[in-house]
Amino acid sequence: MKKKLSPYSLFDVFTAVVTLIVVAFISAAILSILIKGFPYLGEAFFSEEVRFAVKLSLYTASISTFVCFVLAVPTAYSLTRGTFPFKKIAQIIIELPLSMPYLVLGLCLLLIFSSEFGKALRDMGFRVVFDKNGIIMAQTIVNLPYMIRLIKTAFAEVDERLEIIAGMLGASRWKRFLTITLPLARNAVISAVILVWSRGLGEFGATLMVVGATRMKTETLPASIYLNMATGDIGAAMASAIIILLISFVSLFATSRLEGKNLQASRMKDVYWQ
Amino acid sequence: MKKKLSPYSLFDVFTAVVTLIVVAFISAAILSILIKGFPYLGEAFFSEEVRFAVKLSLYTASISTFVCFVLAVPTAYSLTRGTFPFKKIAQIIIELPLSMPYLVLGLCLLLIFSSEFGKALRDMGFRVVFDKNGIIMAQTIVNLPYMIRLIKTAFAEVDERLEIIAGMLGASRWKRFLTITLPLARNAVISAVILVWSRGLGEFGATLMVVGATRMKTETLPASIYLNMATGDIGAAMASAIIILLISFVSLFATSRLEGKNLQASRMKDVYWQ
Amino acid sequence: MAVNPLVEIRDYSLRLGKFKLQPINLMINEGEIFGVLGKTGSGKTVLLESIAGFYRGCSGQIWIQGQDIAEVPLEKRGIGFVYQDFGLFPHMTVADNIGYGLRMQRKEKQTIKDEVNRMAEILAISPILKQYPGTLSGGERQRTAIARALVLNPRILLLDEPFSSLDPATKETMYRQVKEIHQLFGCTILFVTHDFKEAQTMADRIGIMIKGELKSIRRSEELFIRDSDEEVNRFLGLSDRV
Amino acid sequence: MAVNPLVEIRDYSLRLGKFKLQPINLMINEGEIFGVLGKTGSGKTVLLESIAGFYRGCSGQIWIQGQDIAEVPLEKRGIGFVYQDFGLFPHMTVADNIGYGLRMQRKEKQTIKDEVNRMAEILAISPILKQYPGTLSGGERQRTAIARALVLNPRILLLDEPFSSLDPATKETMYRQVKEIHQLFGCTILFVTHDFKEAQTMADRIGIMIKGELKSIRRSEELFIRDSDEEVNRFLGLSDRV
Amino acid sequence: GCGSGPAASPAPAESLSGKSLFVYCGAGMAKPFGEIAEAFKAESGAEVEVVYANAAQIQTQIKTTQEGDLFIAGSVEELNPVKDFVAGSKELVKHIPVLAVKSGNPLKITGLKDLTKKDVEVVLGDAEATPIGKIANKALTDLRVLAEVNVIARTATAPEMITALSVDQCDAIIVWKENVSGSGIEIVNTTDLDAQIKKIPAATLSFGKNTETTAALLKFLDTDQAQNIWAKYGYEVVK
Ligand SMILES: Nc1ncnc2c1ncn2[C@@H]1O[C@H](COP(=O)(O)OP(=O)(O)OP(=O)(O)O)[C@@H](O)[C@H]1O
Ligand SMILES: Nc1ncnc2c1ncn2[C@@H]1O[C@H](COP(=O)(O)OP(=O)(O)OP(=O)(O)O)[C@@H](O)[C@H]1O
Ligand code: MOO
Ligand SMILES: [Mg+2]
Ligand SMILES: [Mg+2]
Repeated sequence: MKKKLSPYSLFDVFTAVVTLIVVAFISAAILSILIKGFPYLGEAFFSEEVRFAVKLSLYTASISTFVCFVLAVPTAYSLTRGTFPFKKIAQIIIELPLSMPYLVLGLCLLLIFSSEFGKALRDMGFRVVFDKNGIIMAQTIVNLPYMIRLIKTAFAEVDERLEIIAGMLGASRWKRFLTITLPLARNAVISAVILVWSRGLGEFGATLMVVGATRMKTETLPASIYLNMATGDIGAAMASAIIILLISFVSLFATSRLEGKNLQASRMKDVYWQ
Repeated sequence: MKKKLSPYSLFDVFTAVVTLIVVAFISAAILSILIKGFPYLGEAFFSEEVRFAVKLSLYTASISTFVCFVLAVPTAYSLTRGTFPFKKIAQIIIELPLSMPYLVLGLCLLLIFSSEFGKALRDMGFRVVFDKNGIIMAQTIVNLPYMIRLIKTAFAEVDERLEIIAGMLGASRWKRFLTITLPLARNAVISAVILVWSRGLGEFGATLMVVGATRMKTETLPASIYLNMATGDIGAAMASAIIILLISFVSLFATSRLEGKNLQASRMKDVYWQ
Repeated sequence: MAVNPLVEIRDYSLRLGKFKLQPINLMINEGEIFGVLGKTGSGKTVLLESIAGFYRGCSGQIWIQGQDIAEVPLEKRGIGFVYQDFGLFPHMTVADNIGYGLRMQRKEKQTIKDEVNRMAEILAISPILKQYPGTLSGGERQRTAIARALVLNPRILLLDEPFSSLDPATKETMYRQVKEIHQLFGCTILFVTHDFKEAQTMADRIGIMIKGELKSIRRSEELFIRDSDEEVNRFLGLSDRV
Repeated sequence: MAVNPLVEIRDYSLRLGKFKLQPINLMINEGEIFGVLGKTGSGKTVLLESIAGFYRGCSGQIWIQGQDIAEVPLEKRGIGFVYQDFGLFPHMTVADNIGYGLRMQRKEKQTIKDEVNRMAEILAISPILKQYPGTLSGGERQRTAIARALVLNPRILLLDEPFSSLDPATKETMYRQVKEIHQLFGCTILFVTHDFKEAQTMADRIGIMIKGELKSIRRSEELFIRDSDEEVNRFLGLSDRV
Repeated sequence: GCGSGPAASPAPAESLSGKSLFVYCGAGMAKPFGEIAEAFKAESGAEVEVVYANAAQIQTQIKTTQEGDLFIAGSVEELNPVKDFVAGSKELVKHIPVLAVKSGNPLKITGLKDLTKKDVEVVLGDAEATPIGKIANKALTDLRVLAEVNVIARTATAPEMITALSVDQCDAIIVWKENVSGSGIEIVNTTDLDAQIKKIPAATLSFGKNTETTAALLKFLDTDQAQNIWAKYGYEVVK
């Protein structure tokens, strides 16, 4: 009782061909990484420095994704459902960094956290510049506007009526949000988290500006790739890139199952159509 | 008959406070750009080089967004509704570049377009390396996986049932897609286009690798910022950054009206709820 | 018996797009069952939604137990609403839909389960408790929506064509069940229907809406008594009989 | 009169989750109006959906004019379907919903407009043509769905409780209009209803479904004749009368 | 500015344990300097933290944060943007610009003049943003051939030029000698660029707080051990 491909559907053929082109293009890119990096992969696996970079990348990307999530969800909610003055301008301000080169965003962070305010923070023990925290900050400022926009779009698509109905059944606004809005926006939110985490893993434009790359201290995988490329060691750089690919592959594989589980079962799932 | 903020809703206060924090954080970043760059803005406006960079940035970002759109829409459709072998693996391959540092993606392009295939293309008049086309290519490979994932998520949320109903009313698959799926995913698609265009405007990691930064030839605004920073000219760099901010502001303002127009009017729009 | 007016509507009017709800005056007593009849598009659903406090009227007010209902936060209104299109939560099973309100009251897991099962048994939907709304038949959806509202024993029940998708036999059972619950908990019920017989069976009083106007309110035994308004007579099918 | 079987169902059975549609055998003649009665959840909608070719059965087949309907691409089936929950396109106005099928046939703009207006007049929904489905009343939605199907003059009309949200007066008008269209275009109609009177008024023959089984098929005049099956009798309310 | 840092007596082994040092180093010198830093740590026991980044980023970081003890730059010119913060600088090794072509030199390029030949496509560094680009311009201008050279692109970093040449997107580049490490590329044996040889400076920063450790490191940079490491990576020690 599965859907069946109509043998003559031009539309299907067209979309499949485009997909094939895209897959071929991206495969070529990935293949070029694999070819260049493969001979150096063994070496990279056993390098303590690379292992450190893997751990640091996973750590910072996860934390910054978490920070983005925690900030983006309430912000996205108040931008879609809330009514506060200057909402529209707040929205535009939040999205302005979307088109900023990451380098500039890094510089902004450097300026902010080198100011008196940043010095005060440092004295309180929260060091940003040249510190792990800086990596997290860099990834956060780069990704936060994305996450907010993605989740905002998702929340806007949720039928407000169901929230009202939940309210009538006794759900406080908080509960309505947790039991209706968020679950109904689930797939888009998961998608946003994956995108942001991936970008966190690959980001280094802003990071390099805020923390540079100190061996065994602030050297993430992309920073390690950057350093290797700067010293002409493309092989080692590509080996690190392969490691990112592997991490990415595993996490995409794992999350694709998460997303596939669509809770809104519909009788149309059994329908056979062309 | 507008919604009213309940005076004691803690939830609203909480989300508003988080929004405020986010806005403050991002405003600080933007402010630091404005302060540094403002004195040099006039100069930048009259610089022929900056004007060239503005045009080139707008041109390449628009073209690459268009290319991404044209490739992403059919691909996203076939990944959500299509049934072809290796669908899952195709999906993962397409998303692998999400976590690649842009530098590496640029290198991949350089390798691909320096191969026999690339040389054949060049002989046919399609030059990529060190050419404007390279900028477009760089922005495309960076953004395509994003766009595909965003649009895929949007299509997956569209109720298949409405597509079936349209089919029963005589719509071919092609028409069903154009009249039902795409319009219903409208807001998310617009969102994806804005995100990708913005990123195109700000991207330079991959671009620098593929085309370098030749003044008045392949110098986009981010490249110009990079060059100015390398010359120690932070003021001029930030002036260019302000120009990106302005472009961004105008386009976000324009598109926010586009998106706000939600066609799916509902009677709940008039409902007054807290 | 000194009955208190539980719902008090005073000169309430409303505009929605081109539709106008003409000023309405209506008192509904505690424990009463009030039926609303009317042509399609005449504003019956809007009236129910207004009583639930969904709209700020253009004029007038609606009080429930002396409170301006629109001022009460949604979750404190204590109104059970069965929506014409059910409004089930698509991401929850039937059981979770029915138990939703109880969960919001932080009832114990076991209590919720028992209550849901009891309600499901009454409405004969026990076999579908694990299904998602998307897979239900029309009548099953409707009964799920009814169960979700009834399980909370609200002081007021607003039912918008609650039995329209049910077969006659199931309808009969439903009438009995709702009346039983009404007697047990003494709740006040407003319901919309297109079925004159149903209105007479269930309601104490019946209101007739025509083009946004509540034209006539009468005791249900007197439903078919000719009115001074010709439109009401025509709606009741009394014009032909004359 | 040599009537051809337009719809031919042979030993067709189906499983959906826990629900089983028992093997069905049914022939529906060209131009016939066939009513389906049955308890809620008994499989009436599933039967209609099957005739529309939505499912591949577990056994048996369904032919329409000799074609295995499930093999025909959706857009070539020529079946008008009024869904129980209407299935209107939320992003199109009522007018665009009704005109959708005509646009797909690349009819001229003016023709489409005229046809839509004509249909809207017949169903008394002209004033709401510019509204979006989200703002409509239940009955208005239903009539929009009916108009969207009727305007294409399909050879087969599948109507799933098409008049359930309408008041008696509007229903009467609808009966007349549908019958008129039926006579004019000679289409074949299958419709589901919970209203015995409606079934008798409209249908030539009536089928009674009980728990996934098409238990009895009878001419509509003979609806209330006792059956050998006690469940059918109970459903028809005949058990009590005995 | 020349001269070495404040004089200090030779640090006995492990005498500096517990002390720390904060160094900026151009990314291009990450390998040799990283090794030197390790060696210094082992010898002195000091905690050396080296931040690697682009010269431009380092300059911004120095100006903005006003932190750090030492800046190992790609050339003396790179100290100009931060000259206000440089207390003193010391030349470490030669930074040698070279003309590089594809292995086997298919176009028979023997010197800068040959870059004007038809069909020779050249990629150079940006003339303002990169020292190596500046050098190339200067050398070509001195020979009065800059206008005739077919410069198809300018890049923002040296490694990009190497990559471009190694994937056959151009025929000749002017880069630092230590950049040329991969196969497929060879250095043209010419003296045309000898006049442009620069020195890699170690600049002491004025706000440095770890003067003792800084002095020790500067001293260590003079040892054979340090100079051998430089040599291993293709740098020539300043005699
Ligand atoms: N937000 C809105 N914008 C425009 N028109 C609206 C809106 N809400 C309701 N209407 C119109 O108000 C009228 C009354 O709607 P209502 O749903 O109350 O009708 P009803 O009496 O419940 O009809 P039915 O029996 O068909 O459900 C309808 O004509 C509807 O189109
Ligand atoms: N995809 C599915 N998965 C599980 N159960 C299903 C699915 N589709 C239908 N059912 C079940 O099949 C039964 C018959 O459904 P159907 O919609 O045909 O009932 P119906 O006779 O139209 O009832 P009603 O009068 O209430 O509309 C229902 O109990 C329903 O829950
Ligand atoms: O020291 Mo650099 O910034 O790699 O030329
Ligand atoms: Mg209604
Ligand atoms: Mg049904």
